[in-house]
Amino acid sequence: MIDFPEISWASIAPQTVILITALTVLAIDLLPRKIERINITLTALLGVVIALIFARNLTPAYETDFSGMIYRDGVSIYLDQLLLAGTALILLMSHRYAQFHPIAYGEYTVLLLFASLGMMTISISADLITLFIGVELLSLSLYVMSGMDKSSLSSGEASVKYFLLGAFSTGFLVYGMALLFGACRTSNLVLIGSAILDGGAGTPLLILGFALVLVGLGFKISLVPFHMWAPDVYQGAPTPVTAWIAAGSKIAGFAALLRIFSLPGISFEPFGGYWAQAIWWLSMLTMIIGNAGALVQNDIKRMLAYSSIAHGGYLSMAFTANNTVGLQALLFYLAAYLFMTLGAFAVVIAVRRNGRECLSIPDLAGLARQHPGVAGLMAVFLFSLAGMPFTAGFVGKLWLFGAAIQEKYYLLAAVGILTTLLSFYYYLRIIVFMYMHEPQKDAVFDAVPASGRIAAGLAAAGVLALGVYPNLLWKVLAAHTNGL
Amino acid sequence: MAATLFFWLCAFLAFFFGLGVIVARNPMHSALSLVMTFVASAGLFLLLHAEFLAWILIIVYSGAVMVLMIFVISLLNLQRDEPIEFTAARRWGVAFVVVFAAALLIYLFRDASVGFTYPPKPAISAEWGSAKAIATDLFTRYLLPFELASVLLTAAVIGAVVIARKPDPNEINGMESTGEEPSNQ
Amino acid sequence: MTELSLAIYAAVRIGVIFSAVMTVVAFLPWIERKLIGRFQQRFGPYRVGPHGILQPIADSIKLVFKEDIIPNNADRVLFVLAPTLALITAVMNLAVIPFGPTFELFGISFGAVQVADVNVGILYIFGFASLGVYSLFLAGWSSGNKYSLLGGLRSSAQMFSYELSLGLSVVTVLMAVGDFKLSEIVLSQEGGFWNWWIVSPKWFVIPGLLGFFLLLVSAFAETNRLPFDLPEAETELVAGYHTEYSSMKFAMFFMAEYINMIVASSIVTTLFLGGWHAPLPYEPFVLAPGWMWFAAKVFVLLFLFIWVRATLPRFRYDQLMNFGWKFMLPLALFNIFLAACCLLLADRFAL
Amino acid sequence: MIGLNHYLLLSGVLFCLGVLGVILRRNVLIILMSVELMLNAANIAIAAFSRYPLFNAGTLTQEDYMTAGNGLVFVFLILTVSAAEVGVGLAVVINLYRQRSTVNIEEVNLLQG
Repeated sequence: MIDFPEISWASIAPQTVILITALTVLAIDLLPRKIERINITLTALLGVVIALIFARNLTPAYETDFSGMIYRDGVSIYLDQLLLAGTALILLMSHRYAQFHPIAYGEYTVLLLFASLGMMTISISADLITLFIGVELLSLSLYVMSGMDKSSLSSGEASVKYFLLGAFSTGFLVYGMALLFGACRTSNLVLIGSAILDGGAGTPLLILGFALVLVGLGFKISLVPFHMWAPDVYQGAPTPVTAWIAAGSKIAGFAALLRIFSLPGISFEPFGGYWAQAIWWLSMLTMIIGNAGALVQNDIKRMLAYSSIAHGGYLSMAFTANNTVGLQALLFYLAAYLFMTLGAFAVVIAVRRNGRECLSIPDLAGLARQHPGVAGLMAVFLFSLAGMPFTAGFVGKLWLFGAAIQEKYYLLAAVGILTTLLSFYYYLRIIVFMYMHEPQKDAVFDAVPASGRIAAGLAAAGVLALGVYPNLLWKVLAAHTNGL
Repeated sequence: MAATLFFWLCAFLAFFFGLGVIVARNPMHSALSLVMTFVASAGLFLLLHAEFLAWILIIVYSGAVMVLMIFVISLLNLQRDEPIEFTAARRWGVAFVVVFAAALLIYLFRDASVGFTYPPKPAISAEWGSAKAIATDLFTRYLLPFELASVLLTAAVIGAVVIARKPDPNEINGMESTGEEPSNQ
Repeated sequence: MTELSLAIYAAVRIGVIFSAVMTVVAFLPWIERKLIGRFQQRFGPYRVGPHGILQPIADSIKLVFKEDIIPNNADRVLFVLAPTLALITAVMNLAVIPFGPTFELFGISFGAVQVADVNVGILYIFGFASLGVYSLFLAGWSSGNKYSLLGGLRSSAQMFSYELSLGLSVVTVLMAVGDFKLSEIVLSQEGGFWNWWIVSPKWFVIPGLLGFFLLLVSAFAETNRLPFDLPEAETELVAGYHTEYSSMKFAMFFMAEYINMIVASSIVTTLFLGGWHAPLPYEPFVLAPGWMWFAAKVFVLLFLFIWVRATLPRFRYDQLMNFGWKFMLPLALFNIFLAACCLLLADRFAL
Repeated sequence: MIGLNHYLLLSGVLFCLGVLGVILRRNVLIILMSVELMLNAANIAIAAFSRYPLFNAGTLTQEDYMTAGNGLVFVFLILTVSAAEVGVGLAVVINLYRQRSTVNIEEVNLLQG
C-alpha cells in the first residue's frame, strides 16, 4: 500500500474553490433544463468571491509545501488575489458579450475558470512540473475560448493561430525545462536554486535551459521577437477572451518568469548577469516595436494588442533591474495593468451600436455625447495606459523606471520614457474621437447594461485608487516581498 | 554490445523518420513517420530501463493520439501538399535553426558534466522505471501535479468537444444579432 | 546455465509455441466452418479428405497460387506493409502469454511455456494491439478504394473506442494483483476455480463477473469478430479493408485474425480464468500438465467466439459506437470503483 | 559504450527537426506533428538525464539529487499533457476546416493589420 502524503488544503484553498466552482458550473450546465445565463454567471462569481476571501485570509509561509510542489509566499497570495479580481471582471464582461454572440456560455464559463485555475497554479508553483501543467491548463483553455464564436471566421482563425504558436512555444518551454532538469537533476525550483548557488551557474546546459524557457515564456507574454501571434489573436478572438489573454495570461506569464528567474527564496544573483542582459534587449525591442506598431492601428483590439505588447516591455524592465524595488514595481504595475486593460476592454464590450461591436476607432466618434459616463471611464483607462499622473499607470511606470535607474540602466529608462511619450499619441487619438468628433451618420449607441457599467466602474476605481493612493498597495507589497 | 547496436538502430530510426515527418509530401506519410519515431523513442526508453514509459508511449501515442491524427487526416481527405517553397524568410529560418542546432550541440559537448562514455548510474535499483516505482512517486510526492493533470484533461475534453461539434443552428440564429458575418455553412 | 544454452532453450520455446499455435490457426477455420455448419443444420466442408479435414491445406494451396494484385492507385509501400504489420503484431503478442508452468522433458527443465516473461506483460500486449490498429487502417487507406477506406476508418474508430473499456476492464485485476507480469497474475489465482478472478471472493464476485464480461465483449470488438465485424461487413462494404487484397497478403490478414482470436482468448484465460491452473486443486485434475488446462480453456472461449458468430446479427454503426462509449466505458469505470471498494473492504476485514 | 551525450545529441537533433518542421511546413496538421517531435525530444532528454548521474555535484550529495525528483514522472506528465494538447489542437483544426475548407496556414489570413 502507498502511504499518501499529508495534504495541506489551507495553502491551496483558493485554487480548490475555483476548481469546485468550475465543476459546479459544469454540472449546472449539464442539467436537462435550459439554464439562464445569469445563473451561471452568478454561480461563478460566487465561487470567485469565496476564493478571494480564502486568498485574503492566507498567511504567507516561506517554505515549500505538497512535498516541494508549491510555494505559498506573499507574492503568490498577492498574484492569486489579482487573478481572482480579474476573473470576476471578465465574468461580468462575458455575461454581456454572450448576449450578442453565439458562444456556448456554460462551457465558456467552465473554461474561463479552468484558465484562471491554471494561472493560479503558476503563481504557487515551486516545481517545474507544477508550473508546466499550470501553463498548459491556462493555454489549452484559452485556445478553445478564442475559437468559441462559431459564427465568426476570424474567431476560428484566431484560435488556430493562437494554438499553433502556443504549442510551438510549449515545445521550447518543455525543452528548456528538460535541460534545466538535466543541469541540476531536479525539477524542484528551490533545489535548482541551491544547485546553482552550489557552483552550477554558468554551465552550458543551464544557460541553454534558461534561454529556451525564456523563449517559451516570451511567446506567452508576447515579448518582441516572439510577438507575431498577438495582434491577430487579439483581433480575432471574442473580446472578453482577448481581454483575458491580454491581462490574465500576461500576469501568469510574468508570474512564471518570477518563479523561474527569481527562484523561491533566492534572488537571481547567481545568473543575474546573463539574464539582465538578455532581458534588457527583449525589453528594449518590445517597448519600441510595441509602441510603434500601435501607432498605425485603426482597430481598437489590434491597437490594444500592440499596447499590451508594449506594456510587456515595461514590465520586463523589472527583470533587468533585478532588485527588490524592481520586484515591487513589477507587482504593482501588474495590478495597474490588470485594471486598466480590463477596464478598456470592458468599455469596448459594453459599447455597441445597433447590436454590433464598435471595433474600429472612428466607430467611437461622438461616444461622449451619448454616454458621457462610459466615455469618461474609457478616458481614465486610456490616460492610465498612457501614464498620466494620478493614475495607476503613472505610478507604476515611475516605479519601474526608478528601479531601472537605480541599477544604472539609463538607456533603458530613457527609451521607456520616450516610448511612453510616443504612446500618448495613439491613446489620445481615441479620446479625441470620443470627445471631439461628430458622431457618424445614423449612429446611435445602444444602452450600456449594468454589468458593463459595474465592470468598467470597478476597474476605474482600481486605477484611480492605485494612482492616487499607491500606499494602499505599497504596504501590502512591502510586507509580501519581505521574504525575498 | 547488443545495447550499443540497439541504441544506434533506434537512434537512426528516430532520426530517419523524424526527418520523414517534415519532408513527406503526403500528410499520411508524415503521420506514419511520426508513429515510427515514437516507436523508436520507445526503444530508447527501454534501453534507459524506463520500461513503463516505453509502453505508455506506444499505447498512448502510437495507439491513441496518432490514430486520432490519422483519422482526422483521412476525414479531411487531405491530398499531397505543395512542395516546400524556400522563400527568403524561410531560408533565414532554416539558417537560424541550423546555427542554433550547431550551437546547441557544441554547448552540450563542452559541458564537463556529461562525459561521452559515462557509464549508467550504478546506484539505480532494479525497481527504477518500473510501473510500481513511478506509481509510488506519482501518488505521493507528485500527487498535486497528478491531480492537476486530471483537471487539465477535463478541460481538454470539454474544450475539444465544444470546439469540434457542429454549431447548433438555434445557437447562432437565436441571438439578437450577430456581430460579424455568418459562417459559410 | 550459459548464455548459449539459455538462447537454445528460448529458441526451443519459441519454436514449440509458434508451431503449436500455427497448427491451431490452420485448423481453426475448418473447425469454425464445421461448427457453423452444424449450428445452421448443414455439414460444412466435407469434400477434401474425411469430413473435409484437409480443407485448410487445400485453402492454403489456393491462396498461395492466386494472382497477387496491387491496384493501380494504391500506395504501394503501405499496401504491402499493412498485412505484414497485421501478422507481426499478432505473432508478437504470443510471446508473453504464459501457456503453462515450467515443464521438463527427458529430465531437462525448459522453463515456463512462455517465450518471455516481460515485466509489463499487459502493457506489452496493449502496445502491440494498438499498433495492430494501423494495419487495418492502412490496408483500407492504401487500397485507394472507398469501400476499403470506409472499412479502415470504421475499424480504427471501433478499435480505439473499445480499447478504452478493454484497458479499464483489465485494471480491476491489476489492482487486485498489483503487478503487470502475466505469470504473477496466473500465480495469484492458484488453488481451485474459486480463486480465479472471475469469481474471486476477494472482491465479492460481482466486479469479477462484470470485468470478465467487459473484457470478453471488448475482445470481440478488438478482433473484429461478429457482432462487431463492421469493418468488413460484406453486405455494405464488400469486404471492407481487405477488398483489394488477394493471395498471400489476404492470407496474412486471415492468419492475423485467427491468431488475434487465440491471443484474446488466452488473455481472458490468463486474467480471469486462472491461466494454466486446474479448476480443482485435487489429484486427478492436477495430474494433467498446465498447458493442457490452458488449451482447454482457450478452446472453450474459441468455441464461444464461433457460437456468437453463428447466433448474433451485426451491429449498426451508431449502435456500435453508442454501446462502446455510453455503455461499456461508464460500466468499466464503475467496475473499477466497485472493485476498489471491494478490495478495501476485503482488506479491512482481512478476508 | 553509449553515454548520456549520445541521447542528448539525438534529442537535440530531433528537437531541431521539429523546429524546422514548424518553420517550413504550411499544413497545420504537420506543424502540430512537428511540435510533437519537439516534445518527444524533450522526453528523451529527461529520461536520459534521470538515468545518468550528475558528475560534478558540489556540496549537495548524490542523495540530495536523487530525492530531489524523478524525471520519469515528469516525462509521464508531459506525455499526458501533450496528448491533451493534440486532442484540443485537432478539434481546433476541424473547426477551421469547417469554416474555411483548408488546413494551409497561409490561406488563413483574414486577420491582418
